[in-house]
Amino acid sequence: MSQRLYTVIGTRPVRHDGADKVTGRAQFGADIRLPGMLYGHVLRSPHPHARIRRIDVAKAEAFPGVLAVVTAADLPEGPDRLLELVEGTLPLSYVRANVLARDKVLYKGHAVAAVAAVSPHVAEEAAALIEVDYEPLPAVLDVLEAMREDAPLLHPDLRMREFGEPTGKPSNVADHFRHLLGDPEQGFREAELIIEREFRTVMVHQGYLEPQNATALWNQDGRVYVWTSTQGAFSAREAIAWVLELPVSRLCVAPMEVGGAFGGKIRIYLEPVAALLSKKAGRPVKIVMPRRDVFEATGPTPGTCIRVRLGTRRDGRITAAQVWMAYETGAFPSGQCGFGALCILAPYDIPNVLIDGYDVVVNKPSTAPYRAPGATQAAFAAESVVDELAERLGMDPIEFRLMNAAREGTRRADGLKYPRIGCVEVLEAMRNHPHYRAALEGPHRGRGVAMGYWFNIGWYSSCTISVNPDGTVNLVEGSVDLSGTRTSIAMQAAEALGLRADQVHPRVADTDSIGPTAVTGGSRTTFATGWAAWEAAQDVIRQMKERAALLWEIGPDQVEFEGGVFRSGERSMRFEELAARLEETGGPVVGRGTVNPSSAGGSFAGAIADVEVDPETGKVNLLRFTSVQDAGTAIHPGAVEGQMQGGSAQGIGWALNEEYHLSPEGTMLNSSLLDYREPTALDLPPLETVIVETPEPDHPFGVRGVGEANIVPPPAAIANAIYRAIGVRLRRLPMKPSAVMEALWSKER
Amino acid sequence: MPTVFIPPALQALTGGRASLEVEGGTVRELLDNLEQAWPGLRERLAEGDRLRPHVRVAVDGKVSMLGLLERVGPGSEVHFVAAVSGG
Amino acid sequence: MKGQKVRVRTTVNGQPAEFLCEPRQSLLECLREILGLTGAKEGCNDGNCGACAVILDKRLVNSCLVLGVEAEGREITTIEGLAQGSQLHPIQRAFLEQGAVQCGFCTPGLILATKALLDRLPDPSELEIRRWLANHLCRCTGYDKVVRAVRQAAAELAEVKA
Amino acid sequence: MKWFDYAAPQSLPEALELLARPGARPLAGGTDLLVQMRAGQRQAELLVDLKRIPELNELQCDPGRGLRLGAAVPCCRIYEDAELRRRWPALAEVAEMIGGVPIQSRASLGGNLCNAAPSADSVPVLIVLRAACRLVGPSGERRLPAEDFCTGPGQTVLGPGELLVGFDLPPPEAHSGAAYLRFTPRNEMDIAVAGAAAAVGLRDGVIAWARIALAAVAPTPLLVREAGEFLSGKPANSENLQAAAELARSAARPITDLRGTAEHRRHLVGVLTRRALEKAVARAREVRA
Repeated sequence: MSQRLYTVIGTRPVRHDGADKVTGRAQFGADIRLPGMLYGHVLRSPHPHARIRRIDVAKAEAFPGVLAVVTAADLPEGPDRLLELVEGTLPLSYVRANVLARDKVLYKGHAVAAVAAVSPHVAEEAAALIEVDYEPLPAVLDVLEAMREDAPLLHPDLRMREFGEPTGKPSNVADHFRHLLGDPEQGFREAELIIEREFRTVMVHQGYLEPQNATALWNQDGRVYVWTSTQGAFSAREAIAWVLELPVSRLCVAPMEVGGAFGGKIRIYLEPVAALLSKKAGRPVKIVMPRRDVFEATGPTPGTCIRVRLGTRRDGRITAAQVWMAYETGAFPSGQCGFGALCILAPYDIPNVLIDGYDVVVNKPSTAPYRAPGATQAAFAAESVVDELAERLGMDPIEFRLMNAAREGTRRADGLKYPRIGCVEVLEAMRNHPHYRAALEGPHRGRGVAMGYWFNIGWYSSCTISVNPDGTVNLVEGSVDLSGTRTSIAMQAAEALGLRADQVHPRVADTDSIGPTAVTGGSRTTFATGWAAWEAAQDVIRQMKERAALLWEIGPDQVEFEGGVFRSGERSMRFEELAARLEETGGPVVGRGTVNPSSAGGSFAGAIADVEVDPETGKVNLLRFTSVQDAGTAIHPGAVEGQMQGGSAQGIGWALNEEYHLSPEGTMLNSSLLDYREPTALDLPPLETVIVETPEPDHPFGVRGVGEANIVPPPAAIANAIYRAIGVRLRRLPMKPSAVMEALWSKER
Repeated sequence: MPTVFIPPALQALTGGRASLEVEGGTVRELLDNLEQAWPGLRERLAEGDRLRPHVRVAVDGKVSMLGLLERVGPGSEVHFVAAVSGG
Repeated sequence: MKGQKVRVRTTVNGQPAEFLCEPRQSLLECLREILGLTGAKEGCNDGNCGACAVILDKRLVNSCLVLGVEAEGREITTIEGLAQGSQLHPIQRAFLEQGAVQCGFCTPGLILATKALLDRLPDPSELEIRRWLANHLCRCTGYDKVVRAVRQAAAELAEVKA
Repeated sequence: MKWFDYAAPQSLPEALELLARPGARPLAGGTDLLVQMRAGQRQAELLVDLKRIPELNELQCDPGRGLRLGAAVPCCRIYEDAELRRRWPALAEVAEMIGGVPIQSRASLGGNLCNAAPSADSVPVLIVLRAACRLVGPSGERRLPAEDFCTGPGQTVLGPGELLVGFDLPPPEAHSGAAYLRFTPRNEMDIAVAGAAAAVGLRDGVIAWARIALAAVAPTPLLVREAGEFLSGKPANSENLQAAAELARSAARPITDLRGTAEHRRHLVGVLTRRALEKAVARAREVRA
């Protein structure tokens, strides 16, 4: 580990936000209680696709205890424009329509109206009195169906974009893009073994425990205060401002503790509704989404159809790859197929590649990112075919991957050359791990491996560090803390300032109190905001050097700083000592750091899975699981392990039992945490982790984001393990017991 | 001279060429010079002095946040890629 | 009777607590919205996630499936009642030291479940721990460090008793 | 949830008087009822809390008379009772399967039976253990075997104002054993895709009698008489157990729904019945003090 290089980095301090969380004092969005606060309830469409002819809210407004009712008519309707939001580039009219449906509902659960009342029960009863006159329309639910010429159209105005250029053709295909590298046809001619397979995955949900919530106060001075569970206060502020047609400065968004998000809390849902209700009622309004609505009306991840064709020479060298991948984006075109395309072949050096990707709208909730969005479905396909090739060539699955592994200088599918990456190091760590070497005896047992990648992003962050007289510092940042980043960022500031982690007091600020900071997502926060903290620390050190120079009556450039001590020749002063004398040497010292790094180094993650399958019931029992991931430099190893274990658990759930089970008409039948089967403590073995460290070339401490790549390999690793256990290749997720039985029965036939 | 890689969809505008060597010290200059040789290419990638909404430019493998303003070295490689975010 | 709130007298975290509530308000809603004890969380409101767990007369229950009026004359322990003064309970400390807390939304339920478990089974096996905690979903940690935290707390509490 | 009133009677007569009112419903653990009321599947204007009525909360194990179990006794008291666990292990095991620990602190077997879900886990066990249900209502008391209690999904024989007071289980015979196995994709917090309960009585190594009941494969929990009768008088070898399992499989009438396919359920009935019989036979052979 990086223990030797650093003093704070590589240690495991208790998280700064820990005490509040174990005592129940931590403030999540739903915990807010403001004087005069009302409770909101959203009425949602029972139809997956219908025209709204009329909405009559009179009875609801007259219901005792109701103070406001809103529909899309209460939303401003300025000129439409294309917005570049975190969730993608899409028209403002689409963003508004997902908050409150105007003339059409596009998925079962689509918000239609909302009520604010003195209690949640009254609001719910009143909402049931709103009369909506729907004209049901035929719904399209399958990605391949939706691509057909004769499929019912969700958006008459949607023109298919072909390679970024509107084609003028009305279609459910929102986008078709292509990556081309080398000469695929020639590559396949050189191949001596070619395998092509089709894979299907079903819509799944991030499964966070805390439902979406928002509290809003439309103040009498015209400013709008919003408290919400979001991954990005500034990205939320921007989206709310567009929807309400307000200048961003009129909004103050305060990010609360987030009870799990994993990509599902980037988009706004309730915030504009609560604001409109508050404006009408003249009082703050809190809305908390029931669990059923979290499943039916937020942003699950796309179901997919992916075809992978790989060609190799007899010696195992992959010569060509062709991929066709269609992702359902749900009701609105915020697609993730492009991200999947960047990751699907990422672990490999393949000279000839052709990828065609399609984002296709269907009558389901508009999909949102889910931890390395689009990459897990893609790896399930590619890593299964890679495993089949290795077996046909009689090669060890890791050796085969090592032979074709991507290295520095390898070109990705989109043509970019990889900078320094840790793909080989991760594969070698997997091969050398006791788990991979351990014997696995017994019937119907098998071991599988798979690789995963997430490219990570940089983007902008702001941070300030102010020095306290007692030698500690206050660190204020704009990054919402999903995965312990208050601590991982404080540790980077402490390392730079020569302090202990507990001498840095981190605080996540609202949009009035810190410079703009991009969303917490793309595994960027420990990387980019940590870098901003390092910059702010350099600013503090520079100012403190001037104070030491003043005291020692020398020039600032003659003062050195190292390990928390200012030095010049024989004289030295610890950080704490100098901090106590700031007032007399010129007043407060506040360091400022802002960064906007171009792309961050990506992270590779591998998985090893041992399974035992009960051939009589089809149940897959996970015996052992190991996650191996490149963290560049693990700032807080415990937090990194936590990310690897959490992502692995989600990948395992995705592989085995999680799915959106829809009725033929398009209604979700399992929208509860009983029938949407996330793994319980009894469904997972201990999750072993191995952290590999190949430092990121640009970051001051070599950090690589680790939040997402770990969810990518588990489904493929488990599919490959099931094959070695019972000799059947499962190419559809989830690999639930009934699916395994059907595969066994068809094998017997 | 820097090398500019042409996205597959736009190679029809460059006579099927996948990459071109072009004079220029910033992405803007490269695009202006490319437009001379291959008319119609610039407006597929940029609108006025900004890249098109979902387009980003990568210089030497790093996706830039500066768009047309990004500096380019003599030996640099320049790619035009889709904007990405994450979960 | 219709529309008449009910007076409920209980003991919460060792202190008498009295409140008025409608019969349809769950104990979870009463704790959070009336008594201001927001440590118990609503994750699903139908007994499937365990984030609302409290201890009712020595029994671990999902407070979303208990009516406020059913708490009349009963003793309730919530997460806010575990620490003694400024000292964290050994279970709370173990959860922090083992890195068993990430977002913290499931943490109150898991900690109270651990207390109820260790009160009944002072030295539980890994399997017993996982079965006992299975009603409490966590989406961040994958449960591994939670199990280690329970083992650490069990060991510490055993020492305290010895 | 719509408004309702609440009452917590201390005696059975008081409860019956309250239950006679329009829109009155009994409330034991509430772990099914409150969920269904919130989802609008069931309505009530008055909830009558049963948890303070002695008769519904008693648990008495008596070697001679067997087990008297109140309808409102929560699962946790069932599996924590050492005497009950020793004599009726299958009952203790099923009480430990329902939901999770916080659910088991409240959920009762009476509630499980009155909810009458085809997938109810405890009902097949009550059936094979020959539990008798004690009902009381406006027209007095009556008893009926557990297998006759459910009449359809969510429907029971309970008349208006009638209340399930509890169960009487006969004392287990020497050389008898029972077991319940269910199949769920998750290891906990799940609803049975299929379930099979089996009880056997051995006499000098041969099966004297057997009872087999299934969960989640018919509109109600299903006692498969012919499968049990087939085994009586036969040695407890794998062929006979497999044959009995086949009979159970052919008696099943599973449907396809969000939790499982009919084909998978029918297959599982065969597997689970055989395994439950094997476990019941093993328990019957154990010599218990």
